[in-house]
Amino acid sequence: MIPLSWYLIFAAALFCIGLFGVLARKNAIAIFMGIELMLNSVNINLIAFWRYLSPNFIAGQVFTVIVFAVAASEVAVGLALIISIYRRRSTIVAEDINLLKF
Amino acid sequence: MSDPVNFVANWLKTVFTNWGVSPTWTTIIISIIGVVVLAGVALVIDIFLVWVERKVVARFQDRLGPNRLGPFGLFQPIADVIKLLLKEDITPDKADKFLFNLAPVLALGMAIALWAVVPLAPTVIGSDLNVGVLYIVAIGSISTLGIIIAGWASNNKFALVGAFRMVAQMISYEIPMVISLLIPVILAGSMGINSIVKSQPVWYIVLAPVAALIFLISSQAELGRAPFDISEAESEIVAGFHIEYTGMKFGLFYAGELLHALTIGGFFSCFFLGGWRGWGAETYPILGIVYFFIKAFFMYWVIMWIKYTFPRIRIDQMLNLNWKFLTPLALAALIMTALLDKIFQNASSVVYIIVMLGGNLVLLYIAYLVTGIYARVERKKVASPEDNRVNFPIKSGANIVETQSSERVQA
Amino acid sequence: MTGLQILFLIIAAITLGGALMVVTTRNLIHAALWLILCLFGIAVLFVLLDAGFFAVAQVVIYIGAIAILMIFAIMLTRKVAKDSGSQTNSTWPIAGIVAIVFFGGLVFLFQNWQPIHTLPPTLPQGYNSIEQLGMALVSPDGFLIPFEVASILLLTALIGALVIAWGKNK
Amino acid sequence: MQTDWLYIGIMLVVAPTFAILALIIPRILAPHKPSKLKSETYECGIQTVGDTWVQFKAQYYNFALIFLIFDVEIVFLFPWAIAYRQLPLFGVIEGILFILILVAGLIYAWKKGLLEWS
Repeated sequence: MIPLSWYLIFAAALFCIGLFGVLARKNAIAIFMGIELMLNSVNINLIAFWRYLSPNFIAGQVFTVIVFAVAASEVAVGLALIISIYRRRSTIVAEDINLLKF
Repeated sequence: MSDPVNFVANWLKTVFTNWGVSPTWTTIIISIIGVVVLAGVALVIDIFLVWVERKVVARFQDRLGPNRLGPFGLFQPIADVIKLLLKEDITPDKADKFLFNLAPVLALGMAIALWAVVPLAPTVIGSDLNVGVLYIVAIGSISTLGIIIAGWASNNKFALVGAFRMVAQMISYEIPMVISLLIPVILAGSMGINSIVKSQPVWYIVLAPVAALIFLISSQAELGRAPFDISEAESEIVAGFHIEYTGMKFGLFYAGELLHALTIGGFFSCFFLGGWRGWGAETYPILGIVYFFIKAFFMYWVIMWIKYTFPRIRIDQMLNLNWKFLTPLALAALIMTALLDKIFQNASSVVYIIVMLGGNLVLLYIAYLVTGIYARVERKKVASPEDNRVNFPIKSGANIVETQSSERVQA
Repeated sequence: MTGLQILFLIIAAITLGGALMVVTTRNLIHAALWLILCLFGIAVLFVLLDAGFFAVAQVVIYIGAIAILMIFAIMLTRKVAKDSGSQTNSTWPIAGIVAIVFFGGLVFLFQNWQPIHTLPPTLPQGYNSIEQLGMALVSPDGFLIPFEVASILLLTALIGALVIAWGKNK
Repeated sequence: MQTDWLYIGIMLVVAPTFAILALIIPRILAPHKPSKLKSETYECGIQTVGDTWVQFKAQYYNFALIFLIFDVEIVFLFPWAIAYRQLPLFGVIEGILFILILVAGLIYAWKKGLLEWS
C-alpha cells in the first residue's frame, strides 16, 4: 500500500518544478505550462486527501472538478491575452512586455 | 460450452492455480493473454476490413473490386500487407524522427485500445469500466494528438495544413458526439458500456433517434472520412497530414482509420442498437458475439455508404454544420430527453416509448423547419443583386462544391 | 515493496521527468508534448487513487483540450517559437533556488504532520463515487452554488477570451 | 475497480507494441537505400521554398477555445447524468440551467460572427 506521504511529496515536487518554470521561463506560453503543472499538483493533493482522509465526504472530488473548470478558464483567457499581445507587439517574451513596469 | 471465452479463462485460472501461481499474478497473466488475443483479433479483422472496404466501394461504384486473388479476391489484403512490409520506409531529412515514428503508432494503437471496453457478449468484455463512455472520448483525444504530431513532425506544409484542418474538425465534432453520448448515459444511468447495453430492452435508437443521428454524423467527421475529408483533400493538399508517410507507416494510418470506422460501428450498435442483445444471447453468450458483429458491420456498411455517396463539403460548411446545427440540436435533444424521462418515468412502458419517440420526432421536425428558414435567408443573401456573381463565395483554400448541394447536406 | 509501490515510483519518475523537460526544453512544441506525458502520468496516479473518473477527465480536458489549445497558441505565435536563443530569464538560478527551498520547506512541514503516514481506508462495497459526485453537485445542501458559478465562470471565460483575442478586429 | 484498470493499462501498453512491431518488421525485410533526393520534403515535385512556416489561420484557435469550454462543461455533466436516476426534478433542472448558461456563450459567439469562416 502506498502511504499518503508519497503522494504529498510527489505533488510538492511537481509544484516546485512548475514554480521554477513560472519563474525562469521567458516565453509566456511556457509560463502557462508551469502554471498547469502547479494546478495539477494541487489536484493530486485534493484527490489524495479525499481518498486517504475522508472517502465518504465528496468535497475533495468537487474541488477537483472546480479546479478543472478554473484551469480551463485560466488557459482560455490567458492564452487569449498572449495572442492579443502578440498581435499588437509581435512578441510573447514576458520580459519585453513591460508597458506597465516602472 | 455456451461461453467458450470464459470457459478458457477459468480453465487457465485453474491451471495457473495448480502450478502455484499467486492469485494476483494469475489475474495479471490472464489479463495479458486476454489483451493479446483481443488485439490480435482486432488486427486480423483490420486486415480483412481492407478487403471489405475495397469490395463494397467497388459495388457502390458499379465495379467488381478485387476478384483475382483467392475466392472473391479474399487474399488480396494479405498480398497488400506483404507489399507494405516489403516497401522501403523513407523518413524525410527535416522530420522530427522520434515524433514522426510515434504518430502512426498512436493512430493504430488507439484504434485497438478502444476495443478494451467493447462488450462483445454479456460476459465477454475486456474491461467493464465504470467510466467507459468517457474512456472512448479520452482515447479519441489522444488520437487527435497523434494527428497534430504527424503533421508537425513531418515538417511539410501540406502535412501541417492537413493536420490543422483535421484537428479543427475532430475537436469541433467531439462536442456534439459527446453530448449525444450523454443521452444513453442518462437513459441507462451508467457510463459503463455493458450496463448501457444491458438496459436496452428497447433499443435506444427508438428512444433517442436524434442522438443516434448526431452520433453517426459526428463520428463520421471524427473519422475524417468523406464527406468530412477536407483534411486530406487530394486536389489541394495532396494527402493531408500523412503526406510524408510511406510503406508500413502509411499502412498504420490506413489500418487505424479502417479499424476506427468499424469500432465506431461497434459503439453505435452498443449505444443505440442494443449491442449483443438478441434472441438467446443471455444464455448463449457466443450468439451475443455474432449479433454484435452483425450490427457493427451493418453500421460500418452505413458509414461506407455515406462516405461513397456524398461529395466533400467545404471547411466553412463543415464548421457551420457542427456549430450552428449539430451542437444546438444535440443540446436541445439532451434537455428534452432529461425532462421527458423525468416526467414520464413512472408511466407505462408503451406510453414512455411513444412520448420519447414523439418528442424526438417533433424536435427533428422543428430542426427541419428552422434550417429551412435559415437556408432561405442565406440563399437570399447570396442572391441579392449588389453582390451577384461577383462575390460568389469561393472560400480560400476550399474546393468548390455547388451551393445547392451544400445546402442539401446542411438541411 | 509491493507491486503497486513500484508502479507508483515508475509513474512518479516519468511524470517528474516529463515536468522537468517541460520547464527546460527549448522547443516549445516539444515542451507541450512533454507536458502531455506529464499530465498522462498524473491521470495514471488518479487511477491508483481509485478516482477513475478524474483519470479520464484529466485526459479529456487537459490532453484533449488544454494541451491542444496550447499547441494552437504556439503555432499562432510561431515567430517566437522558432527563436533559437535562450528560453530562460537571466535570473533562472534564483528561480531554481526558490523552487528547491520551497520544496525543502514543504517536506519539512510534512514531517510535523501526523496523518501523513496513513494508509488508504478501504472503500465500502458498491460505493459509486461518480454518482455521489453528481448528487453533491446539484443538491442544495451540497455544492449547487459552486456548480452554477462554475458554469458562469466558463461562460465569462469564453466571452472574455473571444473579446480579448479578437475584439477590435470585428 | 482496480482489475478493470489493470486490463486497460495492459491494453495501452500492448496496443502500441503491436503497432511498433509492424514498424520493426519492415526494418528487417524492406530494402533501405536512402538518398538525398529521396528524403527531401515532398512538395508536388518542386523544390521546397523556405521552411514550414504556413499561415496559421486564427479561426482554428477560436474553435479550439469554444471546444475547450464546452469540453469542460460536458465533463461536469457526466456525474450529473450518472446521478440522474436518483435526482428529483429540481436537480435535473439545475443541470439544464447549467447547460443553458453555456448556450449563452455559443449564442454570443454566433452573434459576433466568430463562428464564420472567413
